[in-house]
Amino acid sequence: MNQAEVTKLVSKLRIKIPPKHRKMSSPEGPEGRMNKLRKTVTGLFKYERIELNHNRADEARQYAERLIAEAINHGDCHKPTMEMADYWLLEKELVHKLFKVLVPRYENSNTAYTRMLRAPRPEYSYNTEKTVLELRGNPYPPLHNKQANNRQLLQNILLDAAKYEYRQTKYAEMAENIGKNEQEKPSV
Amino acid sequence: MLRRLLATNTLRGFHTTACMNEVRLLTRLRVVDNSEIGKRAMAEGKPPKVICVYNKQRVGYIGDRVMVAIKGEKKKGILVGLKQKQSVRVPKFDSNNVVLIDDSGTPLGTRIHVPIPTILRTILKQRTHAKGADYTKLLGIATRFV
Amino acid sequence: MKKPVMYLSSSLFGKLLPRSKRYLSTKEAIERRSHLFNLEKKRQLENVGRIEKIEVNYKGVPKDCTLVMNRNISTPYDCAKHLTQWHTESSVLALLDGTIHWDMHRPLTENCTLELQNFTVSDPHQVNKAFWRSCSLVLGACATVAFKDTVAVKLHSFPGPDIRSGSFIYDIDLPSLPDWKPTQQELHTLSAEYVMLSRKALPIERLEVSEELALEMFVENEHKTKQIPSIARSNANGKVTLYKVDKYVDISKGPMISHTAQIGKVSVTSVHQLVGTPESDVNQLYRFQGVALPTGVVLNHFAYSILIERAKKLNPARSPINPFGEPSHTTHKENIAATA
Amino acid sequence: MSLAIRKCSSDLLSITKWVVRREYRLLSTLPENIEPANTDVDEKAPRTGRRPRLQNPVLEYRHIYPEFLPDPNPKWRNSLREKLERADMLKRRAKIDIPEFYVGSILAVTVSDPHAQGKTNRFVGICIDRKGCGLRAQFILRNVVDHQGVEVRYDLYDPIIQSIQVLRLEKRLDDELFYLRDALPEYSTFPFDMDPEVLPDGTPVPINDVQVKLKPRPWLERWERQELKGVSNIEEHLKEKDRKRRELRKEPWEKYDLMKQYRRTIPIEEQSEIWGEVYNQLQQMHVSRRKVARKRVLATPKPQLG
Repeated sequence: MNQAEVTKLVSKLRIKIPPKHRKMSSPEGPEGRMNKLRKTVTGLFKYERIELNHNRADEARQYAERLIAEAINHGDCHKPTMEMADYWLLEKELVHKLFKVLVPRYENSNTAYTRMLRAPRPEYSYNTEKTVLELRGNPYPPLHNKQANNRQLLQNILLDAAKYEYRQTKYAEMAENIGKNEQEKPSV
Repeated sequence: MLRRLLATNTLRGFHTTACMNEVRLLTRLRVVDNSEIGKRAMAEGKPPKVICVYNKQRVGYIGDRVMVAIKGEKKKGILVGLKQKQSVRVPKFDSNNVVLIDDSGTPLGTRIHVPIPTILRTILKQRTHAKGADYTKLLGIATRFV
Repeated sequence: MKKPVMYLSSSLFGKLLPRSKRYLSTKEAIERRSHLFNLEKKRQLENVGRIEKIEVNYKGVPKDCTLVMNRNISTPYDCAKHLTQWHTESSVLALLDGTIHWDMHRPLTENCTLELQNFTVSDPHQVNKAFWRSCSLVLGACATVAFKDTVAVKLHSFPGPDIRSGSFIYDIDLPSLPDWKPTQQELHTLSAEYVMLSRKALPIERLEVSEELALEMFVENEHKTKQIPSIARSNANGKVTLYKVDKYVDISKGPMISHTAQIGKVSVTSVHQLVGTPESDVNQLYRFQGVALPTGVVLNHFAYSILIERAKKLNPARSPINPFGEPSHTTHKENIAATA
Repeated sequence: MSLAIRKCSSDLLSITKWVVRREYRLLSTLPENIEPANTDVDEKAPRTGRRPRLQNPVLEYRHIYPEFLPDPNPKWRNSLREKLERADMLKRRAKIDIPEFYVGSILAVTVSDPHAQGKTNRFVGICIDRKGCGLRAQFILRNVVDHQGVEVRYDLYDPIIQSIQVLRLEKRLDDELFYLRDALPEYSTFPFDMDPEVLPDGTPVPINDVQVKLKPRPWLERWERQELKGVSNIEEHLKEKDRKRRELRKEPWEKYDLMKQYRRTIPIEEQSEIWGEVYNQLQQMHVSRRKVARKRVLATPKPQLG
């Protein structure tokens, strides 16, 4: 049983955090891992939507969330936070983007700052799970189909019609049974 | 360079964990009473070596009887303080301390010049039997308990 | 306008057809039809003459823009090619000026606004109809290719798309098979044939031709030749609209989807016999039925099995040879009993 | 028997010393040299252009009562057990006064000891480590008695403990002081009859910035690699090889590992929940204890007068 560290205060992330970090095999060891993740986080902040392997996406997502949370908590005049942003964002104009664009965007949000969606796996590819990682509120069109409940979609029309037909047959059966019972009753 | 270092570390040619500081065979001890032989051995920089621990585990715990080789002689002693990690409320010392005794349990010296743990009172009383050696004499020459 | 057509067709007759007996095997007929289709398409393109530019205002993702295209040459598909690959692959229909649904492969005629519609637009009614219609079209092509050369396959027609009926259909005349009931294996083969056709991602081309040429193309198919005059009459300009998938040409009003790869999960579920009235000149037809879903629609196998079970029942669409008799299940049974 | 008498006399002495209140600071800097307790929190408040999120003042309790926070490892989290443990801890705190103390503070712990002659045992020493959470919170005291270094580990919520007294409330430059084991003995020598020093109300906890001198090698650990602030002469004992190794072993990226930090801490939201649960009782206990202490300060001079 270890004591929780109390020197730093962090705000709770709104995403699921695995109990342990991923090692992300790299010949340079933990430093190489961090360099990989830095690149990914920089890419995410630059392009706002990237597609990559699941493991790396999930790992980078946590760091991106933490970085935004730190920026929101401390603002741009806090030196350690600035150093942190300087380390994580390899392109320095992104530091301005973080504090001037992303912080106002997420300041009052109640959800996670990023979104991770599974991407379709290309056929005949290695068994790597692909993932799309994006910042919420990005300017691109939405990825997920919100209209799954649209009754006009072809599959929904087909299923509704099948449901309707099934009900009709059931009603017919019930009506028949009632008729039969009534026929039987007088004889009994 | 770093990679080479890591490689040697993963080969595990040597221990990288902290040592347990246990008292076992050939451990050097510190004599803390004022017996003549003990004082001389410590002064010469030849502290006694454990050559037998009288218990089943062969690892000495507090209050255990040990045989030590000191200045070419075999002497018995009692462990009165250990470097090893101790349970709660039992003091841990910076050195492994021993008090030399003879076969009947009588200490060779007349004073112990370091504090000894109070739990030794109970342990030594338990170890003392009417017919065997009387270890509680050791408690009498102690100057301070912690 | 008419002259070259006559010239072409007459020259072809000399090469391909014994004039007296116009007997063609199914394969030869298909080849000839597709050849004629291609020639006519080429001719129509050459007839465009001087290239004029039109402005197409594109509306939608990623951003609205204006494209300058060629009148009577550029299609909405070409516009999509200017945007992204995703647009070319997923667009099903084009919506011109917010009202007219236009085929992806039909040349644009004048300045317009353009929206590309896929299966997930908010009101996919027209898109679904086009999809169902195209499924019927491809079913006809698939049935033509599936039989051996010894079996003559004469396509009759398919009714307008009715998705709520649960299956798309094609009524086909198989004169050499008077009493054929397909086994499960044969249905599987038909489905496999269908899937192979749809996997090829073939574009569905559109062409408007004159009545005469249409008659020439479908010369060996007496059902179609009978239908063509009425179709031409019903059209305002007296033309017949043809669609071509791979080598198979068929008549339909359209519009159709962009290419066959947009048909995702598909199965040919059943073949039913339709028996005509004594007055009609066709005794019996086979009604091929199937069910399909667009690409990208994920439906679990249980729900899909329900759809398949439903598609196995005889589709209640009106029979072309027995228009007043309800082709319901009971009559069908009687028919079987009568033949047996 | 002589031992018992000596002990009694030393107790008497300590009482008189309490009255006299002699300054007894061998190693520490003067108490006037007070630094702000939490520089990290204080400095960011006034300077920021963008106002940082309003922080709950209750959260400051995390420094005083760190054992109320659970282990951040999700493997061992269990909200019900944590809640029960907190209730038990409060019950125990109602029984005895467990004062505020930090690593580096000098404590006197009295336990009832069945092995000791007077049935109680008092140990004075500097707290070199605090660890564990909940009812298993522990601390280690270190002292040098008769030129022999002694360390005792205590459970904070041990029912055998009779009293814990803070003789000198201060912090050191490091979070753990295990290097005192390898330091010269005077840095961890504290007399058993040391009298408690009272800090005026409201002053922040002073930080003792004394830098200890290590004994020559061999050492128990590789102190040179740990970036210790409280050691002055570490470079004297190093060879070129050690310096090279230290450079190779450095992990400068570690402080940027945001998730590592996150996995070691309890987030603000959870903390405020916990502190909200225990705040009232802790506050009440603190206030009542202060009243009692004031009364005692007023009352103690009397025996001397009479």
